[in-house]
Amino acid sequence: MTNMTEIGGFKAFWRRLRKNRLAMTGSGIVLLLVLAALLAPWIAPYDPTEIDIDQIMMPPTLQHPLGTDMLGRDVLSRMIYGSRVSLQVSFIAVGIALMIGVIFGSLAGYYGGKTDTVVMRFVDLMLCFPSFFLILSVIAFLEPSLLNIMIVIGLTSWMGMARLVRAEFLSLKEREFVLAAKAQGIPDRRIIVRHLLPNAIAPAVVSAILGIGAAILTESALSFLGLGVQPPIPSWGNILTAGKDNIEIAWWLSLFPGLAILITILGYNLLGEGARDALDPRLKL
Amino acid sequence: MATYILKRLIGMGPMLIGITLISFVVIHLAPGEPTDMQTQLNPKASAEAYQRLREHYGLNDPIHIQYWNWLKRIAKLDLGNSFRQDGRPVIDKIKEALPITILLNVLSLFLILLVSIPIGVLAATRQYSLFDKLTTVVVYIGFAVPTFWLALLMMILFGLELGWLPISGLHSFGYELFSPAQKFSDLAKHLALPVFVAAFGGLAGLSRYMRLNLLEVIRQDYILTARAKGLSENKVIYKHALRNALLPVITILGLSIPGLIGGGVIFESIFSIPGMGRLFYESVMARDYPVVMGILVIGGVLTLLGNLIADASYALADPRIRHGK
Amino acid sequence: MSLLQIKNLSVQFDTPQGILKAVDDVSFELDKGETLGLVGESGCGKTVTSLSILRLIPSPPGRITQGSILFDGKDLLKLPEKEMRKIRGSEIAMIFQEPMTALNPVFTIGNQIMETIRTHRKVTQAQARDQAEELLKVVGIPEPKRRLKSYPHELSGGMRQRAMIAIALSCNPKILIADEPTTALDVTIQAQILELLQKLQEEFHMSILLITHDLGIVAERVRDVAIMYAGKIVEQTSTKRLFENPLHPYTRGLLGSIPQFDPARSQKRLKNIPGVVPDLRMPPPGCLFSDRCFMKVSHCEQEIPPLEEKEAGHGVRCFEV
Amino acid sequence: MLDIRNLRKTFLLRSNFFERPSELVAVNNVSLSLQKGEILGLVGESGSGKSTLARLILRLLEPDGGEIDYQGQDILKLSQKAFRPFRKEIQIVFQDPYASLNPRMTVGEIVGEGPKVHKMARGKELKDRVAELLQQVGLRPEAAQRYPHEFSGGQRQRIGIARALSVNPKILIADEPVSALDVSIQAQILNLLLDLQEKLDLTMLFIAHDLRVVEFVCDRVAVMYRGEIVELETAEQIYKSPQHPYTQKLLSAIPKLPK
Repeated sequence: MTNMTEIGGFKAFWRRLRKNRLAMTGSGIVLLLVLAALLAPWIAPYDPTEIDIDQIMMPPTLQHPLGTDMLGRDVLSRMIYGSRVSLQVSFIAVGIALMIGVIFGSLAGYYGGKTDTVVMRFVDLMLCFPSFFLILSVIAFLEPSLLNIMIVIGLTSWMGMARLVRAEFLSLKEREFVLAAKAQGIPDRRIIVRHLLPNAIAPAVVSAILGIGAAILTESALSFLGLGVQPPIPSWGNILTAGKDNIEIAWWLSLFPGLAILITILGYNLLGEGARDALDPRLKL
Repeated sequence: MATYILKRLIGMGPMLIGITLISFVVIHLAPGEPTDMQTQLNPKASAEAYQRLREHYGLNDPIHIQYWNWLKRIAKLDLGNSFRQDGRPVIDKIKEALPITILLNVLSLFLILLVSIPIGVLAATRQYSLFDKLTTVVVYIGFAVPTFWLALLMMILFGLELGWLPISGLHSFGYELFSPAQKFSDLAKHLALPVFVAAFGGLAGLSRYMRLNLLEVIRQDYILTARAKGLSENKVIYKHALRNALLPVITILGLSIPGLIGGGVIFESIFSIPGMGRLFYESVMARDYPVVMGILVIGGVLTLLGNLIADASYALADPRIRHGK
Repeated sequence: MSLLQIKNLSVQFDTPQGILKAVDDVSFELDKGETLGLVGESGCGKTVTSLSILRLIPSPPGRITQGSILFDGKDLLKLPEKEMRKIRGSEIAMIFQEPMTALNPVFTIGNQIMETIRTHRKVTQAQARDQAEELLKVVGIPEPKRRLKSYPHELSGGMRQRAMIAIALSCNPKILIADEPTTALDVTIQAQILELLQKLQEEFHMSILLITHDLGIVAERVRDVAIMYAGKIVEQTSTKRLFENPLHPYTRGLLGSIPQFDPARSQKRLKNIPGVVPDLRMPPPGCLFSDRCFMKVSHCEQEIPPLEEKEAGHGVRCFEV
Repeated sequence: MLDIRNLRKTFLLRSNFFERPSELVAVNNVSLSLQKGEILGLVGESGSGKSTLARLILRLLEPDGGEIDYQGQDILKLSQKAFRPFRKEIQIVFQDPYASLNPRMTVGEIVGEGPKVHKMARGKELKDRVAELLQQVGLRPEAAQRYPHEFSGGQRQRIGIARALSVNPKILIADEPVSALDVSIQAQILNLLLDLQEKLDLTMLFIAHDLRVVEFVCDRVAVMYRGEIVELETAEQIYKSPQHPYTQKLLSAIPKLPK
């Protein structure tokens, strides 16, 4: 029961996170990615959609550090612009998931009884389906647009967070500090917002940070299957598709976007796990 | 135990209804119609033919009637016929694809358990050692690798550069003429890459989980007791700690079933393996609604069953649940 | 003759905030067939001391930095690990505060007793089972045959502690270390367990090192006592003398802190010790008790007082006594 | 001051999911009355129902039957909303000083929340009130800016007491307030509670498993066993001539210090 004892405020959290080298590496990666996405027009050496038939399928050279694709477009520039897609999709999708998860989880956990049964049955039900199947079927039948992808990924990835928040609520609401608040006549809404949520949200936030990585992966998988962002808009997934189609002649088309995805997800995972340790030092091993 | 399983089976009833409902809703909420594909592909199809087709699929009925009719057919295991040219029964297509997917997943699960448990245990018992640090790095990277990319790299390396392994399908040309031994080695070669790729993410996840879990167990009082009894360190770890650390793995395995099936979409497509994932992908792309709905339902049911098996084995393995208080 | 002799034992832990001296220069002796009480509040180092005897300090972060632990003339701190294992559970056994967590939840009671027997004795499975059943009978568990097949969670707290004692006794140890054996139990059960330990001590001719925070338990069951504060022994003598003439200000404060019924209600408040235990990662110079002490003189804050015999057989760590 | 009549509470226990739930009668027909200004002790071992009784009085749990009269009103009949003003009157101090304080609120927020929500004070006034409360329990006013984890167990228990007193209660329920603390700290907290009871003229229900503590602190003692009160007498009577066999057993089991 002492896992809450050393938590304290945000400052303490930040201090612990700062000390964690891996987590700092992770946030460095994430920061770079965000910068690349924001500054894409200024840092990309070429226009990502500019076709250059003289430079088709060039392996990496000084001129094109990551080579060019089958239309002679600069892969580095396409990847820099592609980070915009990754970032947008992952943030919004996870934001949607977090919102649904927290609302459902809090309601189920705090009120219990029938509310809890209904919500949790629904969660179980959603978990029965491979989420990629659901995403794929909806996306395939809808227009494969960025907005649709974000919404569908969000709608199919909130269940874990709902479970986490609910579990936290269930254990927290029996805690003596919550009982003390009830005994003082603190209204329900204030108890949820001031006493329960701040203590319950941490695991959900951690899972959201880790979920960003997963969302990036899902988006690139969709693009890879041709169901994601449509060319000519560049995304890491659709550069990889080009890589697959030209697997025997252009290895750089496969290698670099995959590497970018890997490093990005690594960054979020490091940051997420670091945040978990910093939020709850007891769990650190 | 028997009553428990019976109770759980009865409890699955509403869940089954839910699964069919979600499968149905997902498909029917989407714009466009199952008939679009067939009529569009055939520019000569007249309005009259289009109407006939709608009639044929019952698309003129109100949506809840359509669901009810579909449900009645599912209850008889009749999932309808594919919209594709062959027009074969959906259930037959699934029957062909399912064993392949199950084989793949069982093999990769074995690989995962076989490799990640020892890695997790070794890393935990040698916490902070070079081995621990090394596996931690590998695990972090393993977590982050996109499977489809890994599949591509593997294909480039083992298939194209080294030429050791075939990169697509399950059988070589002329498979039917092989001797049993040749058949086996041919199948093994074809499965090697897909199984490895399918297992990769799980390997990373489970070895990390195993490590953390064992470290947690080692801190428990009963491990101190075991040491105070004068047991050897091997006995302390492999008898007292491991047994407790392995229990939650059962649940994890149960929960990972949908992910395994879903993950198949990507690498089954890449390696051209005719499993559930590829069937699903192809059906989705071809708007083959009966197959899509069929796979969604079957996939959901399999997951339910998997969870039931996981819960029951957990209850069997953990005396605290088996015997109650 | 002393069976166990601990000399100048010091144990440190590395923490992120610095080195923590959990046990500092602790010496005591345990005679054959006798009971020694090691008393102190949480964090005083009594559990660390007891774990050091069996060399069960988790390392890292812990480490025994000096001292010797002589058992039957051998220095346990110098034994190779393999020899040490032969002593654990066989010559020196231990029971813990929380019997629920100290027993492995996935093995039966019988399995856990037999395991100890078969680790140290060359007996068959059947012989071990008979011995285990006998042990359960000895510790007062009804229906021993059936209970062999029980899992820990199927027993009540008191019964679990009895099972734990059966495990500890299974190889007829010379010393039993009991670390707060009754703290987690209700007071009526506590009395039964203490009674049982006393009875078994005679039957098995054991020495017992009883670790507790409760001076009341010590008063009733123990011949000699050592009081620990902040990693050091501050007072060491026979129980009788301790209660007749407590000398160290900490002991006196501790005794005053225990509520006792007084029909006349003359005493309306407890004589408490003000303040809290210092942080052992940043210990103040001088006597560690000085900032809570009513007898403090300026000297106390500069120098650490030695543990001195103020009377024959009565050691006290204080300048002012 | 507070009259409890025939209070009952039964829990459904599901020990494992193979079996049907069994009933546990936690509080069985308990009647008890608190006199103004007294300290009534409630002693019993784990599972005796003493904590459940405390939670029923505070309406943190809903009883299955019975009445609780406070100021001529059966407070069990009030809706939760109508009961809210009464919550100020009865406050509780919990056992576990680690679980009983919200780790994400500062001490000032913890102690000041009650007065703020009940609109007893605000702004500067609230700040002064918090400082006064902290001083009353022996903490420095600067403690208000810090978080619970920066304090030791005994200090946290003081914060818990300050929170309970913040709404000017008439009745204080102390549910095992010292059993998680070391003996020397235990004595500090017991003395503090006794001082405050005297100074603020509180009526107190003091719950503990340790008969030594209860006898020292309380005027009258109720002994609870398996959900029932088996004996209710003055502390002196309980000590000198316990009537119920369970009380006798409890008394004889306590380790005694030599005189």
